[in-house]
Amino acid sequence: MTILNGFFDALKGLYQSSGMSTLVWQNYVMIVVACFLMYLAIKKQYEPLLLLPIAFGMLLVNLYPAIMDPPSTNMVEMSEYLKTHDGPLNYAVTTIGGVDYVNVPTYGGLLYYLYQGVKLGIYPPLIFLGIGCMTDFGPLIASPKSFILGAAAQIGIFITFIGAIFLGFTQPQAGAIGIIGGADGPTAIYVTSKLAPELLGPIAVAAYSYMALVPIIQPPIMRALTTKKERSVVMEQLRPVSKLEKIMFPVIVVIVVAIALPSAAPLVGMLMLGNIFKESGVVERISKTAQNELMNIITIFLGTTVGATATGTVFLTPKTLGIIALGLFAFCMGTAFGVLFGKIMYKLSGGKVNPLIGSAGVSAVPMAARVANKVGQEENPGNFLLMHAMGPNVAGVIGSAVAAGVLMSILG
Amino acid sequence: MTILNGFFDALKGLYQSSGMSTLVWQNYVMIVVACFLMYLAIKKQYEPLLLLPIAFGMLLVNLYPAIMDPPSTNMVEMSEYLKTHDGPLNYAVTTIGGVDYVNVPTYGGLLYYLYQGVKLGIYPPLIFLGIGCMTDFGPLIASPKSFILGAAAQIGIFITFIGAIFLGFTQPQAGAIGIIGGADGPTAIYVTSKLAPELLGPIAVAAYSYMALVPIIQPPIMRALTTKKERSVVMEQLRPVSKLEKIMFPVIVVIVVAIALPSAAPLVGMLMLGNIFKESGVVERISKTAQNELMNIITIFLGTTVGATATGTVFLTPKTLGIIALGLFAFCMGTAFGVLFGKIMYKLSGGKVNPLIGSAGVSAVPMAARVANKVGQEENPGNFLLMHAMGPNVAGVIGSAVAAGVLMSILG
Amino acid sequence: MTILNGFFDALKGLYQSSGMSTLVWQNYVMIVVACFLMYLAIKKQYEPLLLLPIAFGMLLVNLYPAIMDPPSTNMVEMSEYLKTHDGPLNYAVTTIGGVDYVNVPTYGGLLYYLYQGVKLGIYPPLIFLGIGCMTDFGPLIASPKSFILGAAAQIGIFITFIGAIFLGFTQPQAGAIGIIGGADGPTAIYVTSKLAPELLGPIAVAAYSYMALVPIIQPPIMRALTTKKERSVVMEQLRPVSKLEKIMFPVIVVIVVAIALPSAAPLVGMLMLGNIFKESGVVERISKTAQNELMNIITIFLGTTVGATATGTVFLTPKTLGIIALGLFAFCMGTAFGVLFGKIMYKLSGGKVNPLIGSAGVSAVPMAARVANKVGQEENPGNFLLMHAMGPNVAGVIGSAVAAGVLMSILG
Amino acid sequence: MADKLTISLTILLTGFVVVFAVLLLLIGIIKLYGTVVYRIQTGRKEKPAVIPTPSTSEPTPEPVAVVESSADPDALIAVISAAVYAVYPSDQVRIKSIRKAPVSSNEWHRAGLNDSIRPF
Amino acid sequence: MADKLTISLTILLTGFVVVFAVLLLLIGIIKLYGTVVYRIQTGRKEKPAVIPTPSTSEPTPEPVAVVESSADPDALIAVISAAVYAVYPSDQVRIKSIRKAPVSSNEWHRAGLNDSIRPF
Amino acid sequence: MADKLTISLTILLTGFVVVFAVLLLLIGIIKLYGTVVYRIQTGRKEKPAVIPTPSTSEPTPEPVAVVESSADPDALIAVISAAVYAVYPSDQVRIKSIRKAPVSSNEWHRAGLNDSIRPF
Ligand code: NA
Ligand code: NA
Ligand code: NA
Repeated sequence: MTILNGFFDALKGLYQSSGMSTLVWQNYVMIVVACFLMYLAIKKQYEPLLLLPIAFGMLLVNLYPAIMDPPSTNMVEMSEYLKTHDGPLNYAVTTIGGVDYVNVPTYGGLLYYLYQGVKLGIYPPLIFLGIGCMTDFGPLIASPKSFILGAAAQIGIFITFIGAIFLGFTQPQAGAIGIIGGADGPTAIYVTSKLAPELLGPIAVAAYSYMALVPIIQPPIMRALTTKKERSVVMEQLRPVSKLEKIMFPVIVVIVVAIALPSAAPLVGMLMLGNIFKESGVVERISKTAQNELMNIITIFLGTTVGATATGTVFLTPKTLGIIALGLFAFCMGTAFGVLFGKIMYKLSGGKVNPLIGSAGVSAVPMAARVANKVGQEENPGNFLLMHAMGPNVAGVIGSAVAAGVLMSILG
Repeated sequence: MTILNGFFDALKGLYQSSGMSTLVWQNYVMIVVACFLMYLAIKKQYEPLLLLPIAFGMLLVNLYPAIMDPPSTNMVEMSEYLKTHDGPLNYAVTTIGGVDYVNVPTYGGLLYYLYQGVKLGIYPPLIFLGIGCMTDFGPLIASPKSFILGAAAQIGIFITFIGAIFLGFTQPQAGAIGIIGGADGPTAIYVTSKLAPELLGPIAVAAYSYMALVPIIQPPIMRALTTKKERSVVMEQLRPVSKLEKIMFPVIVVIVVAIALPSAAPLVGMLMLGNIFKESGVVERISKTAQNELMNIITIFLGTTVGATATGTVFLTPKTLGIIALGLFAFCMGTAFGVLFGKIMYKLSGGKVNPLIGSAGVSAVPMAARVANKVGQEENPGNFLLMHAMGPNVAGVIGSAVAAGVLMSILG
Repeated sequence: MTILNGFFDALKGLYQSSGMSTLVWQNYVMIVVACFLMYLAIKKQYEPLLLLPIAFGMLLVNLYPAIMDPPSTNMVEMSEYLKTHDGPLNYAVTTIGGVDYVNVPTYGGLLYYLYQGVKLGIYPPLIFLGIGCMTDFGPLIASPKSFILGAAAQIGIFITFIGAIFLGFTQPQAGAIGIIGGADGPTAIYVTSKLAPELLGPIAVAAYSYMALVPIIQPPIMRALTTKKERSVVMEQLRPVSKLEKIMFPVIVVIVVAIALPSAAPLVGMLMLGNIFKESGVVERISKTAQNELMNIITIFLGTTVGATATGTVFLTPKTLGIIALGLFAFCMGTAFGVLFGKIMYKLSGGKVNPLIGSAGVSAVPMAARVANKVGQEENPGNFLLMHAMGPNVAGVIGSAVAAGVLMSILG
Repeated sequence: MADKLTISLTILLTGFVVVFAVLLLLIGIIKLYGTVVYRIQTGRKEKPAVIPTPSTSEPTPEPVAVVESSADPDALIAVISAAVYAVYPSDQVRIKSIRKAPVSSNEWHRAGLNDSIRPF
Repeated sequence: MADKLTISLTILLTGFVVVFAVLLLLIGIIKLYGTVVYRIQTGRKEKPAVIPTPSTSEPTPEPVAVVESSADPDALIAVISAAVYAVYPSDQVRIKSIRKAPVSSNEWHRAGLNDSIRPF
Repeated sequence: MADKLTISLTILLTGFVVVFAVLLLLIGIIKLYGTVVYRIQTGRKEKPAVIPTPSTSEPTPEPVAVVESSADPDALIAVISAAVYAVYPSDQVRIKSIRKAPVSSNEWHRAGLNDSIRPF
């Protein structure tokens, strides 16, 4: 009898602590959303390396919200603690005003701990370290005027900021939303974690989704803004770039950007550290690890925990719809301004610059450069714009980081 | 003269802080135990990937116990601190009630810091992530009834719990001891770190030792409980499993288990995250890192620090002997119940199921499945049970995690 | 009008927070120093794996000093906090004397967090783990008398200590400076982080620079202290060493050293853990990760953050010049005493020991052994001293760790 | 003592029931979606090529679909061969090669995959 | 509302000006040091072999210097070939091989590099 | 000043004595167990095949056991060859191949090793 009572009590306790009695309808909706994102990541292969972990983190946090619970510490006076415990002292001791306190912890959830790398701004710069090890700035060094296109495509960020302000977002939130237009995942996550961490989930999802959709979003805008003649321009071969120039480039960029905009220093600094690893040619061993294992580990932790910020009650608000809409707007504006400045350069150069490469200025490396190449080949299959588009493309990464620095300095 | 005094004082100080004057006899016994475990790991190759780091951690902590010392912090009022220090402030500042305190730290030992990943429950789920990337659930999907065998083999956990209770262990300790019967290292360490961290050393040693001894422990029990005819059953080929089913499997399992038993969510969630990395086929890059470098790094830290919980005074108690005995009992019970339920399925299926595959339900992947295959081949060398035993084998991993969830929910 | 005002205010704010108004002349000097070190690392290939990250860290911290800022926490009473915030609680809660405080954080800089692995003494032992996986102690086991040379070369450490004391350094600082003569990067960084963290930058730069310069520093000293006849000695082939001896070696060394000098236990313990991974042959998987990916990741973090301790105001003092000079003195002394003890062994062995191998006792593995080989070949091109020099070379690593233990025990 | 007995049997009973309940639930769901997926996929194709029927008496040897290769290829190939020959008479079947099921994807998908090797 | 407009236009203006200012500064510096480096390096060599001049009418095919290979070699080779053939008449040029620019280093440097594979 | 001298010489003396004491202790222990291990292992075999005796005058070339290969195989092979030829007359010995000493293990051990590649 007692046993059956105990059994039913245990079952009741299990039921009460189970998701069946703790989850709310928003969680179930988010589970469906997460499954849909996994479908996009796997079947449609939309940036799966980030979208799949993000979606799974979203799934986990809505099945078991405590997985993101912060820890808490109860500081008990040492004398009190020792009355009820014997054996060796397992916890840290803090002395405040001469009195010893034992820090008795309640531990946080698994993803809470892994999320600290996002919250403290560690993961995005480390991913930039890996990206730096993989990026060839040669086309940009050969054609520094590409920087103009990489700057032009950032105008979308600031225009989107205006839109977000008028849709009722706070200033820091509007800055974080605008940066979606930078088309650069780590930058978006870094800025959002500093300015508006409460929006990390929707902004990360929007940023990576639109980056995956670049081949669909950009071409119509590019065709609408250019003439057939402009799209047919065959550009001159880029000059070769010496090893010395490539080694000096990251040093010069980090000096200029970090002095001008200190808040962009962690992102740009790590990007350029990675690049000097690559270009110096003397530290291949650490360069390989930075761009492979280290970056993969960080990617798993970053994706899963960023997704885990998207609990139902946070995600399922009209604001998220606003962010999704503004993000698309930001991408379109960035593309448009890139192409428009491309047209200006077309005029000024007497028709030597193909304005299509301006669209690559949004970043989304190397997808956007491939799109520029592909749209160009629609007019002239023998026209290879890829290398010329890589210049604005990598310039866009630096441009986004600079724009991020401006936003964090003014709004942070 | 002064110099010789200084010299002898220095020698005396070195001697007093050396192990020769600080270590107790238990430490020396544990050094011998650690060397014996290293012998087993290297010469007998008993789960060397875990047992070697565990043994070395045990050696280190008994040679130099301070390597596991927790740090302490002395919070000094800023004004006081600044009276005796100049130069830039190197320590964190905490403001309590408007007063600034400088956190002056005494650092902890090396393994204390690495041990935090065990204490906070981070390492075992990350190892499950890697295991998920390597596990093929195909045989289980093709034959879902294997779940019954994976459940049956967990009965040993609960029976062992009873034994532990009656041997005088507390309820949480008994739960942690029972989970040895799950035959799953990360699950055992995770549950123990939550329920009874003071037993981590002996439980980890017992769990990995018996997992290594599966080829010796299981066959006699399997032969004793089955007839020659039962052991000779040749099972039908498993149906092929489509990619879609394999992709949906981790999502479905995590939803069901995490809703039903939230405390199992970190383990099962990470296992299934790894599995969807594997089965989706679109994120090979992070899947490879999760199952190789990340898992290897975690394995080193986990093994060494779990071993380092086994200081002499903790390990050399009659309780440890009890744990060793109960662990063996748990393995035997798990195997027996797996085989017995296999016999039930043999009857119900009209002789189509070979009951030997039930023994694989204990987990110990893939060793237990190989043992089932081998014992089957003793009767009929052309009988290949490996694939059929893999079903209960991987089901046992999920079953152990579910059983762990039950124990942590009721006893935690 | 308002807009232009806002624009100029924003520009002014950006300027005031930019490096142009916050950096001091020392920072600019350090930027030049960092570029010069990068030149040495890349063009001259002076220990580039460490010197390049160190130089880049130095560059970053002098461009943007806040990248090393510690975090601070404002503990706000829960009741106060809730008055001004709604939504879920994002921060940890500490209960002091029954009152709940919300820990509102200001985050630290990126490199501050990565630097914790240096400050807490975690990175150097982990690098020793990787080194242990790569080190073959065979030549030392075959010829244990090499330990004498590995001990002799440490005398430079203690003589340099005296020099540093008389140049006005404090005792802990003098100990950290002396250890440069150990010619062992991780040991130097470990000791310095414990005894005199304020000197990490100059000491790390000195240690790695002189290690790279070993082929230039050592030969003149070696030639000056030896006769042509001594340098021409052809040594007997080393006896083969069995696998069992190689496996027992790390266990014996760690037991002896950790009992005698507990403060050397973390370094020696991890070195020997790595070595037993290598020699056991049963854990190749984790051995490979420890010596590759794990070590590479730690190398990046260690190098960059050690470099980032060298802010202009810390580095550009006469003390740094003193450290640079004393470091060179330490290397020379270590080499000299190694060779002198080599000469003693030459006499005692009746001319069987080539004194040149004594110079390898400084550590700087394997560079110093190659230098000994090369200087020997100058006299007799058919004389291969490499294997004989490897014995003192790896003995020097253990010797430096023991010397470090002495210094940390007495001065720490 | 009575306390110990109570908690013991409670845990035993609860554990047994919950573990079986959860895993039986999983069996049900997996069987269900297995059937659904199977129907959808065979509905698409004209004939179910996935499962070779041992009853057919085809005269010529034919390659057989096989499991994904894992960590231990040699052992697996042996196992697979044994399994195949156990079911098919060896004069009717010959194993030509064992390979991973190709990840179906059109050209654009493959391009996308290449891109995402550089994902940010 | 006026507030919103003010902050909006302030951010737009400041952002636009600062981003362009910084990147234009970079253009200037890179062009400058590009020129300097180019002069120094061509000053060393007798004739500038790096940039093949399309105006030369050499009768025999000659190998052409090419970009460093990256993650996607096939695509790059196609691109490179196209680029080369677009500039040179195909009967004058033939691509013999595409390789990374060799890292120049004397023997001592290489020894140093080998050493530093074991860096501590 | 006197203080400085005292601490200096104390450290010098203590450091010198302790470092030598610890390392001399290690020499003793290693020599001891080296002898023990050597005796045990040669006690097992009929003739000590490990150390080739230079005094033997075998007429035919024989392969010689060699050190484990490490990071720099070419350099090592050169070193090894030199070492071998220095001890044996080159007309009596020829190096056929240099390989790692095989890790002796029976079949079960190898199976165990394979298993533990998947260790949990
Ligand atoms: Na961008
Ligand atoms: Na199990
Ligand atoms: Na040394």
